[in-house]
Amino acid sequence: MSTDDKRRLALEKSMKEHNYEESALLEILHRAQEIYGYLDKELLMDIAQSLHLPPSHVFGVATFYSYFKLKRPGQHVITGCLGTACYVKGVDEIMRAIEKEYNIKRGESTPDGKLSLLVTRCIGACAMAPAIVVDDEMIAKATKEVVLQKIKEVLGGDKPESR
Amino acid sequence: MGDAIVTLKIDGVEVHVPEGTMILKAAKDNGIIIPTLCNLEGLTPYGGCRLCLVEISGSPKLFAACITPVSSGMEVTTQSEKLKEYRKMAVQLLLAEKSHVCSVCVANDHCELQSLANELGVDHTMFERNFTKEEIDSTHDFLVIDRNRCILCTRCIRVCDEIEGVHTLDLRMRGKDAQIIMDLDNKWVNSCSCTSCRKCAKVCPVGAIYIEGEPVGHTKHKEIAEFITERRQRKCK
Amino acid sequence: MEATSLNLADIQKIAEQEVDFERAYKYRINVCCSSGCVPLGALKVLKAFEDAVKELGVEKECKVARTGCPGTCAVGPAVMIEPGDYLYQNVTPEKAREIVRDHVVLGLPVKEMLYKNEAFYKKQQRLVLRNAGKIDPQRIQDYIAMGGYSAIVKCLATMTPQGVIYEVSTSGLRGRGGAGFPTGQKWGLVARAHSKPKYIVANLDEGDPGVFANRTLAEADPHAILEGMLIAAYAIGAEKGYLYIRSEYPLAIQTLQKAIAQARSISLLGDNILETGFKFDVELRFGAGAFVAGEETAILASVEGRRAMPRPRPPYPANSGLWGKPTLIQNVETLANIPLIIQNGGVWFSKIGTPRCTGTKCFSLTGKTKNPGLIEVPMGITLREVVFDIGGGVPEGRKFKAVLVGGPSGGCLPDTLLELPVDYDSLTRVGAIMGSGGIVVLDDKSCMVDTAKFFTEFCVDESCGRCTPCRAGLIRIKEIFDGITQGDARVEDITTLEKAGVYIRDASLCGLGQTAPNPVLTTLRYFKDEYLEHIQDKKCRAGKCFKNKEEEV
Amino acid sequence: MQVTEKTKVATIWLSGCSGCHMSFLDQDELLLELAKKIKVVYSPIMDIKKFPENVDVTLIEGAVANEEQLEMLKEARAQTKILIALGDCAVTGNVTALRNAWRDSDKLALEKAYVENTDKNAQVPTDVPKLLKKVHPLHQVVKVDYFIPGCPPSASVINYVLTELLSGRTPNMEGKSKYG
Repeated sequence: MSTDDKRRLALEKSMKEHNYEESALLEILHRAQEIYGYLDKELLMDIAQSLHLPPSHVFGVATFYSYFKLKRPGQHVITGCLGTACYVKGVDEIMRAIEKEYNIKRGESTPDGKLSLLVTRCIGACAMAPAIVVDDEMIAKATKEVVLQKIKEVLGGDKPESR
Repeated sequence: MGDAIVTLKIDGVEVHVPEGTMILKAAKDNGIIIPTLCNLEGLTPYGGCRLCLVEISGSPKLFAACITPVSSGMEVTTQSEKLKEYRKMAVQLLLAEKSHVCSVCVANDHCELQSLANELGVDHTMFERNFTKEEIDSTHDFLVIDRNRCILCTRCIRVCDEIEGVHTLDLRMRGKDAQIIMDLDNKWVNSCSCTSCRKCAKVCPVGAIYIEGEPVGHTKHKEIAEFITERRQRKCK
Repeated sequence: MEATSLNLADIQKIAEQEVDFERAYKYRINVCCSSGCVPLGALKVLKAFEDAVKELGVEKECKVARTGCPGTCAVGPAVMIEPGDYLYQNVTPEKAREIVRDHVVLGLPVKEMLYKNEAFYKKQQRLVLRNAGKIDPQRIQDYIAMGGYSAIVKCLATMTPQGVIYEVSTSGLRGRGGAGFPTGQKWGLVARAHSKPKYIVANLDEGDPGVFANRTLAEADPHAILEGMLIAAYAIGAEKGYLYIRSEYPLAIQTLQKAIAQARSISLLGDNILETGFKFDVELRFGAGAFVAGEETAILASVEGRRAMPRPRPPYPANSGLWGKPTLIQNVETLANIPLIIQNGGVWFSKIGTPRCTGTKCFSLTGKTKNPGLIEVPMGITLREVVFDIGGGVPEGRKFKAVLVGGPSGGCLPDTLLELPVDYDSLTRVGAIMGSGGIVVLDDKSCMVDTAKFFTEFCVDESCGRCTPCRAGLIRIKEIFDGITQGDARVEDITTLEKAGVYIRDASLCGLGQTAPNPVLTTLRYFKDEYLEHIQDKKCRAGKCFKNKEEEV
Repeated sequence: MQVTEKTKVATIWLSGCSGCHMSFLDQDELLLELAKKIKVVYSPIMDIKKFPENVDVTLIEGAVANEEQLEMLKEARAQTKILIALGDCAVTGNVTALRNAWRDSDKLALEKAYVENTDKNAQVPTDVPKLLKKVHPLHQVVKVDYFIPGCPPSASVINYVLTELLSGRTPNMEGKSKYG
């Protein structure tokens, strides 16, 4: 069985568990994103058809919630926490430094898909602000230098293509 | 809705309406017109535009007349300095939100936002006007959507879902980024569910959805509420 | 856990067994493994303690437990050794062995490593967080040993649903989600609603940036939430509950999933709870990053799998909520109070806090404070006590400037309001809100204009877009802020800000819009001179603004 | 004010199509009535180079799109008691401000007009006043006392506003604020 089929099967299973109920749309979108990494239109259409929901409704829901991603995220994902505590402690300056270094804007990926820079509203690590997450690893009480160094490390030798 | 009749006062006038009636309707049936934009008789009330805010004595809060049911002994005020100022504010915000350039709009002279601004005397906006370049989709044979004029009243979405029953239209994103979409945000010509029924164009209060080549005045000449009620009844049979 | 069907008496038995079992240990080492401490290496510390205890041969007398958060997030990883509640700060795997050797083997607490902030706990009153940091959240027995689930047993064995509602009403408890609606009254409304089935939605969608109280509660004591839901279900006659939780909280989700499974396995959830015929089950629902979903009608839409757009009320959820059925929506902190009220009586609870706002409130204390962390204080405590006594004041020798109470739609309060008691009514009076309990301390390096702009941006991003004031108004406020902070503004803009702010507050459809202008209106009220300074002198005394003009163009 | 002394009125044409001025002239016979009370001291239909001092009422058509217009507007404001924004361009920016949706619209507009859409001699002229980054309605630049929206405003509304002002009353714009 190909990876595609396996993924589809996993999604189907999840939908079945929820009896294809329309109220489970969020749960299924969560699951789909877990399986596929992001939600493209084909996938959304598939879900809409399986749950007998209008496609526009599914698209509306998927884009309403910021947690769902409709584009493939970069290989490496940097997430800056823009919660209050982190903001007060200067996360904005760190983000600006990353934007400058890699010529990338918040919410974007480099054209070669190596690096994505995202923001989130509070990861709840307020006591350790400012917090930046580099590929699932949280850097607490982050500074510009530490974060840039860390990004360099995860990227290995290659510098992502800039715009 | 029960058969019980509720007695209340609107602008000092005693009115009697069936229980469950919304203040807006109760007022209209008694000759008191409250300005609205998102509301359209026959569609589920939305409560979004906030034009129909009214005061109810005993409460410091304001209530949207389209979604607040009457209750016995209620005293409603539909006109006051504060309400007028707030209605002007809502119109100003809508005018400033997108490129509302009336002189080059298909709905010029047939636009509910334009006429509200006129009636209320909104002779300028205290906010800088935004000029947007949202997508215009004219791929459909005769239906066009110009998102730069949309005030997100969602009448089109509701008529598409509740009357035509296909739910081609919905909203994408949220807040300031919200926009009307077809299916999976497809071009209109690629819509798999649109029946080209034109209802969306008929209910659009501004010039956001219109029929190409047809004067907007012509599209909207028919009393929309009547049109919808008639459709509803036909559906019931 | 192997047992499947327990009855009412069995809970008592488990508790007794567990207490006996615990008694066998002389010491108990509680390692905080909550979301706060894990990134700082708490799991390694846990492992180090387990190894050290084995190595030093004290496993029989010393238990190492993985617990939730004791609240002192600033000094994590935190480890508490019982008896005596010795709290060790900044523990590393290397230090673990030393602590076990000195404290457990030799009986000599390592003084240098102890947390030396008595005030932090002294002014607190931990009811909701009674078990936080003391029990293993992954073991239902730990909760039962602390008297957990005895309240639902009491309800099922000796109380009528009306009796439960009476007790909750007597307690004076008000909803902790922000608005402060009397809980007992809400339950009465749902209980009296005719239609069936009835639902409970527990709100754990803590969307406020800078707030982590609910997450910590779920990670530290998930069963307290479940027991609160059970009691509520019994009182209002619901058979199904949804626990709506942010998907950004993986550890809390895991903990709750486990807790639900454990509760089901001993028939504390399910079709025949404790063999009494009472039926109730809980399902988790995951949020997906929408602050507005915390609003009570928006959360319903979200649980139903739709866009989390608030809808008009009436109809109220108590009569027509999920799928048009009567629904009780309650914040998890409110629910965690319930078992205590049942155990100790409503009268007992009503004596805590102030007469109009009874009980305690959890706050996430962050920003420029010496002791950031999660605290729980009796209602009516003054802001000064929170900021200076518990929080220890402002670090780095800076000067206190303002305190932001109530999250992004709260209010910025100046030092002249520090004697203000913290309760729903007092906060509303000065333009702030209780919100979900965020307290952010700002020092003289913070610019109030910039702060208000930051919160406005947040609300712009989170507005659902349904109503004109919130969708089209907040963005205009944000643009005016852009002008002010970039030196491109006129004095008249202040009037525009005020007018728009008041309009958005009065005319918005839901709580988000109605409270979103709070930061703007309070900073205009208390810090107008800073606005004028920005506009007239193009000066920012905190040195934050006027920096990025070239960059952004 | 002495009976013999007429109210000094000026009209200015900034970035607009002159339609508002046409509408002003459309007052037809009512203009004769007006002429008894006012004296036009400055207008694009007159050959006066410098904006005069101590003007009572100035009607301004068009939005502010370049530096020359900006100066003109400020000068007019300084010399005028009552300044009126006449027509949608002056009140909202209207069609002239559509370019605001684009970044660097000042450069873009010139290129589109003088390079992309021309066959002969395509080059951006250097002897025109410098365009502003954005087109502004009047009240974003100076204080405006009254607004007469419309594209163009109807002659009767213009006449109404002027008549009210000349009689010392404040015009009520309800029902007289039709854009477009």
